[in-house]
Amino acid sequence: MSPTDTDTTPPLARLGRILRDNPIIPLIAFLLLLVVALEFMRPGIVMPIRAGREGLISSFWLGNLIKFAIPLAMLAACQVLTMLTAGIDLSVGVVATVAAFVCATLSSTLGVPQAVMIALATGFVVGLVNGFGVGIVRVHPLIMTLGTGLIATGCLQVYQRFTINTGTLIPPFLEWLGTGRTWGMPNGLFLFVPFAIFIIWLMRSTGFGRLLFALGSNEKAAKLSGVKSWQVLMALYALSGLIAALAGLLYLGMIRTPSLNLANPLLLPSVAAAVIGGTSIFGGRGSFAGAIIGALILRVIDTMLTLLQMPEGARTAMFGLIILAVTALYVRITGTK
Amino acid sequence: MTDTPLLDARGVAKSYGAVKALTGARLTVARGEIVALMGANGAGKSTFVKILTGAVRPDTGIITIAGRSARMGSPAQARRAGLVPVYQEPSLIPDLDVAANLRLCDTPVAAFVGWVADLGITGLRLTDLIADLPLATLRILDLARALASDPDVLLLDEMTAALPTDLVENVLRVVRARADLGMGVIYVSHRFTEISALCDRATVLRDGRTVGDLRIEPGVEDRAVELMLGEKIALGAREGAAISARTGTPRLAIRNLAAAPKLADVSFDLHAGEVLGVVALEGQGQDELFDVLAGFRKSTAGTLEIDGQPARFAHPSEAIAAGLTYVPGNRADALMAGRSVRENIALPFSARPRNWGPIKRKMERARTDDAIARLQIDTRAQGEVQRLSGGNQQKVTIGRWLATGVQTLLLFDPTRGIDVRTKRQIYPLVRELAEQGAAVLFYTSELAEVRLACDRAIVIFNGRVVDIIDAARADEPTLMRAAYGLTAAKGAA
Amino acid sequence: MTALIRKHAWVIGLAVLLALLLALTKLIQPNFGAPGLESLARSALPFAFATAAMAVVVIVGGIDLSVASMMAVCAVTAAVLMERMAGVPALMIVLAVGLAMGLVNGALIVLTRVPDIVVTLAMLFVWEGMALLILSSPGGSVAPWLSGATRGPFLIDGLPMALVIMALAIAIVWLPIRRSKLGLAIYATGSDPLAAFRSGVAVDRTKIIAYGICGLFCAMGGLSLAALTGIGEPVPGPYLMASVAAVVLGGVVLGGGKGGLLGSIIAVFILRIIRTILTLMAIDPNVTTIVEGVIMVGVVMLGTALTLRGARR
Amino acid sequence: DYTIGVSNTVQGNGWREEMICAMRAQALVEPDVTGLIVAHRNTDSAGQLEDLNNLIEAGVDAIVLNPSNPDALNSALEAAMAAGIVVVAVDAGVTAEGAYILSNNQEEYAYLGARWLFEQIGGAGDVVYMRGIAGVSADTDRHNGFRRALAEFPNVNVVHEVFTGWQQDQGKQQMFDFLATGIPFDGVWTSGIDNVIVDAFVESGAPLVPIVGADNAGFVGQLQSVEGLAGAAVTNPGSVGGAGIALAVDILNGNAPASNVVLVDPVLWDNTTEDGRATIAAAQNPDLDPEWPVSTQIPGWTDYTLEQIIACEGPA
Ligand SMILES: Nc1ncnc2c1ncn2[C@@H]1O[C@H](COP(=O)(O)OP(=O)(O)OP(=O)(O)O)[C@@H](O)[C@H]1O
Ligand SMILES: Nc1ncnc2c1ncn2[C@@H]1O[C@H](COP(=O)(O)OP(=O)(O)OP(=O)(O)O)[C@@H](O)[C@H]1O
Ligand SMILES: [Mg+2]
Ligand SMILES: [Mg+2]
Repeated sequence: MSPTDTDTTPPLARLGRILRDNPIIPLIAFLLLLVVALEFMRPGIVMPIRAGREGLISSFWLGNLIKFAIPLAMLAACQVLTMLTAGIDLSVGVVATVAAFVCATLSSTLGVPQAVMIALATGFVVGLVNGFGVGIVRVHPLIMTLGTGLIATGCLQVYQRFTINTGTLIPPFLEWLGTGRTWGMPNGLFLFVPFAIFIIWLMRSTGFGRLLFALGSNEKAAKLSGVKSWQVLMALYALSGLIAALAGLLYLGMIRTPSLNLANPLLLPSVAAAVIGGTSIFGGRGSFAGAIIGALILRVIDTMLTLLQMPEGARTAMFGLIILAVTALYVRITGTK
Repeated sequence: MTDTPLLDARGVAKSYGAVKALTGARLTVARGEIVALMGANGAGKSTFVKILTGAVRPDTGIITIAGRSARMGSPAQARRAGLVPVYQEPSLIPDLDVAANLRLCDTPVAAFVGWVADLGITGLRLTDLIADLPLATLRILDLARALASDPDVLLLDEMTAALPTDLVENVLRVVRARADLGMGVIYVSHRFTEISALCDRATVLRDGRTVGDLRIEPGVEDRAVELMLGEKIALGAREGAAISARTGTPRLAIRNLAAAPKLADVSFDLHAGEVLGVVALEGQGQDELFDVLAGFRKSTAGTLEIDGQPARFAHPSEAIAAGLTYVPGNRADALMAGRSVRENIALPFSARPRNWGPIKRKMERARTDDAIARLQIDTRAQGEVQRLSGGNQQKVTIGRWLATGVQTLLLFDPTRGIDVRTKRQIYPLVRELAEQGAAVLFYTSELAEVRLACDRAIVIFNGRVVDIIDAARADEPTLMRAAYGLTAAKGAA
Repeated sequence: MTALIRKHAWVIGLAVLLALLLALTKLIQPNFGAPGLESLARSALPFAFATAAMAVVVIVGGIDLSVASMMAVCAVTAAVLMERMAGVPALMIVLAVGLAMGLVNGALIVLTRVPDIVVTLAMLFVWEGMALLILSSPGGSVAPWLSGATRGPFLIDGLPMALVIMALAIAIVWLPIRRSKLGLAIYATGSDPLAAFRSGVAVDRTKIIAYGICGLFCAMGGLSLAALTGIGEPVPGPYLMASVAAVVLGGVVLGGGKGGLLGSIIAVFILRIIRTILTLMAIDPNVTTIVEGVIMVGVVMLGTALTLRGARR
Repeated sequence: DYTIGVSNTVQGNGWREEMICAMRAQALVEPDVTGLIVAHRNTDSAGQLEDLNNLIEAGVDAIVLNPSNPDALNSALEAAMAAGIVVVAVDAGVTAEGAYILSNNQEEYAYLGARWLFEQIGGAGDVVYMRGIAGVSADTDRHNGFRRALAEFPNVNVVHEVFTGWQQDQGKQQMFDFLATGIPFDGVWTSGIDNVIVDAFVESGAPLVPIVGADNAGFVGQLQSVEGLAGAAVTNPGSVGGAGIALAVDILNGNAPASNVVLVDPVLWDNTTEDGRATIAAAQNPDLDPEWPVSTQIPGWTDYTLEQIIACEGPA
């Protein structure tokens, strides 16, 4: 049994191994494939183009793709982190919405900095409640976060009644982040790039990240090693709530309308993005880089389907089939689950 | 009887990606024959057993049963062909009760109940949930279920590794009796005593290949070890470990400790520099004792002093903070299967919130590499601990505490499923730790180990310490008698 | 006897809770009687089937996020077919369609090796699209006898027909399975797939069948939707999250192998009657959402705390 | 003294919230109404049946509902009327015999806006058609109106048809995608997801085309303030809910109208005519939640003040 007889393996098997060890590669390849397909479908879309009857517009499709993928990827970060511990956070959509709504309505009365702080604090608080339920009472995360999501929705409904006539204000720096562009790229990247680096660093190079993997792999082993899982889970879900609130603020800047279910539709896609990116819902395995690619893939699929002329039913069905095909292919290539 | 063997497998190969688990394995079993399947950790024994019983598909290989070639597509198919295994891990469904587990395999209940009784398990009800039963009982139920289906060939993969001595004896007796009635047995174990007591013949695997067949006869051990390891290794006795002076404040002073349900009243002292063996039959309270000391369970009575300070743990982290580190008996409890060897070893480093920040890579690498080297962990498949063989996994669980530094080490059957060579590495290592000032509490289900690793041993029976025996006197018959409660109870030290 | 009580403690607790809530309803609204029970049973009908469907797959160790979509497909199929053909054959076809959808879900999970939650998340969209393709806006019609079947009492006053249908339909499908080796295999697979495989269970086949049963229950749920409304609506209703909540509340453990259908169905009634109570008390509907969330989380927290306490002892 | 029950199946969108608040405010100012029970959540027709049955159980005197579907609720509505409960459907119709209907004319809503748009682009050209939720009655009704207008303008061509799900973020993304494809178009018809569409044009720097939306505060503001935007808002007052309450009280008091059906016809406000601009200017309410329709009252029907609907308080 020779351990490293790499030299004798046929090239194809070697390629297989490389793909298996770097699962991000096939994902990126798939993303590029989709983009090429899109360019085929609508020649010129990927390149800067003109729109309307007359004249060029400054909009790059790529910029838009990235712009709308950012909040999705941020919410996917919540899923990746919680899934590492075999959890899930189904409250992120609601939390993002609440943060956006709270921020927009309070900005006009309390001032922007206070509003942003309060908005982030609401996310943090919901996260703490999730952490309490999951970490201390040991409720299944699916149920816990579903429940807090419901409660938060109700609270938002009650709250909005007091703000019907307060007017809304989108903080200018959020508008700048959400709608502005620098060199054709969305300003959201100024928030997102440091964020992504932070999350990847957190997962790979910190003790906290280690413990997330540990809890998902074998909670008993972690306990045996002296880990108090409730501490980790509290911190994790609070962090997740905070991230969701941050994503909500960014989304507010992008959409510029604080609607009562602004970010709710991002919930299922955020789960899908995490999973397409190779995160296991059973815990112990996951990558945020993958989730970012997953979010981009979802957005490209969205665009393709928006542009295809077909009945809405077929469009919806196609969306599902493509998600399934991508993940199945991914699982086949990487041999993971 | 004919000359065609009951089971004949040859040319069996299996690769997992780049790792070749089996390259050319061969094995025959005749009617009434008990064949030991031997090999160092990672030699491919378990893979072979899994292939023979349809749990793993081989890449190549020819299997014939009573002269007819057979294809093992699934465990169910193998079962129908008369090949019934007891795998190393319990294969009973945790959330079903005993009766439902039997129905699942169409096991005749009456026969099963008979075997359970014969194997020495009492008080089992068919309505008991599997998840509530202790590991040793599960192993016996697995065996009884296999026996009840009246197999032609029984395959036992280290089934005695987790069993206390009394149950091992029962297993050996029952298996021998069945073989005498014509059943073929493949017996995987790392314990020479069992193999020489039970088996007729041994097939030795090395690096996935069958390297020899040996008749079991006196003195065969050395030859077997040579074949297994491809090198000579002395099966010598323990290298002169001085019994340390037991003076001063003990590291661990335990007085009248009790924990429901089994631990009734235990008192003893454990000094720094000492390896104290714990000997007990199944379920005498040793599990509870270790659980209490490790912070997994609260004691119901009695006191525990560490270096003269009273202590009481609500969580393992408190025990660890007090210097008590624990290697559990079941390695599945201790390991993160999908993570790397390094991460598994380094896990305790980041346990406390103050260590949640950036990982100190250099320190971590130095300490884990040191632990890996000291235990000689085979790290070829280090990317995921689950790809290591059982023995190497076991070493990782010990390595974790070597890396953090050892004050008081609680070892619960640490050589379970470890091959001879590795055992020979572990005993000196334990002694060395003691000599460097650690205190070690060492429960073992293999009585011979007391002499090889310990200074003295306490014997627990019925939740009480019934004897304290110095290593010099700790031959197996003495220990056995004490473990059965056949000596008068003595007070603690 | 005590062992039996301990084993079913959760279900018994739920039943007691339901009885208390019914009493509370009567207290709030003294007129609450047979018609109230009937409408309660009717409104519980689609939820009960969705929950039964979800329970089966959760027991086998999976989860099916596409239950609501499958119900929508079945509802529109029923409404479209019953406009054109006799009710009974149409009903059979709908059941077959549900079964087939479930089997497809299961087969995809087994074949692709993609986790259940992901496959069914994708299939949620596929079946939803399918429902829209069958009927692009609400319409069709349902055989009058089917609509009528869920109304009124059965034999005696106060025993709602809808309840009887629900109990019969679920019992006819589930009890024989539960008693058979297939039932054991389902629980075994959910509890520990590797051990089940080694015990000779055809794990993959069991999984596919469990998803098939789930689809069958979804078909019943879709039929009940069509029966209640008299038409088919292609947009999935709020049955996914509700069924997950009821299943967990009912004592089925996410992850598989534990629990049963009875507790889950009782949980459905508990969740329904809470809504009735809140409406009767004229509670602000926004507060109602909060109360529902709190109750869901609170009961599960309480249950988890109790079982953990029990396990520690 | 009457207790009125309210049933609604969409939660969290500005239009429906305004409808509920209008109901509360109107119930508050009606002297005969002492109780209001509101069932207001996201659900389907079966869920609305449940709510209706619960309201019947609660012993209300009248039910005002926004039906999820015209045909699906008949069993409960008939049971209600058999129990002597007055039934008023607002916003959309129901087919139950004897129920009163006070409805925004959805078909007319779409027709009016579409016709204006097609005329605006000169009777020929390409338009983007942004619908609501696939498979929902209101969307189907509007689709019929849109098609009616389309039939009158054979030279108008729909280049993109898409469902926004009545969701702001989705609509905005879709518009960005359309702009990015470079396929030219001359006008946009929206089913009420309107202000984000204007934003998408402005943010991407694309030249504006005529846009039709609803009378939501945000869009109405844009019609006045966005440079170069030619657009029209079609009224679709959420306050129809308040009118429903008023109608129910009238019926309870024995003043039933002659016909069971009262259609509230929509009005179109464009910013391309002098009249339209004046109406739009008068309708401005910058403090109002941008998703709320600015037509917070229906003259002749509702009696509450702006403060009362904003307070959103009903009788205890
Ligand atoms: N799924 C797998 N993936 C990678 N490597 C594997 C896999 N299964 C087995 N191996 C490798 O095959 C070799 C043989 O394993 P096997 O379990 O048969 O050894 P063993 O003789 O049972 O060892 P032990 O005595 O430690 O249990 C090991 O080196 C192991 O690393
Ligand atoms: N699913 C799997 N994935 C990876 N490797 C596996 C898997 N199953 C088995 N193996 C490999 O097969 C071998 C079996 O290990 P196992 O613990 O069963 O062996 P064993 O013979 O009991 O060894 P020991 O004597 O050390 O206890 C290991 O070497 C492991 O690497
Ligand atoms: Mg082995
Ligand atoms: Mg082993």
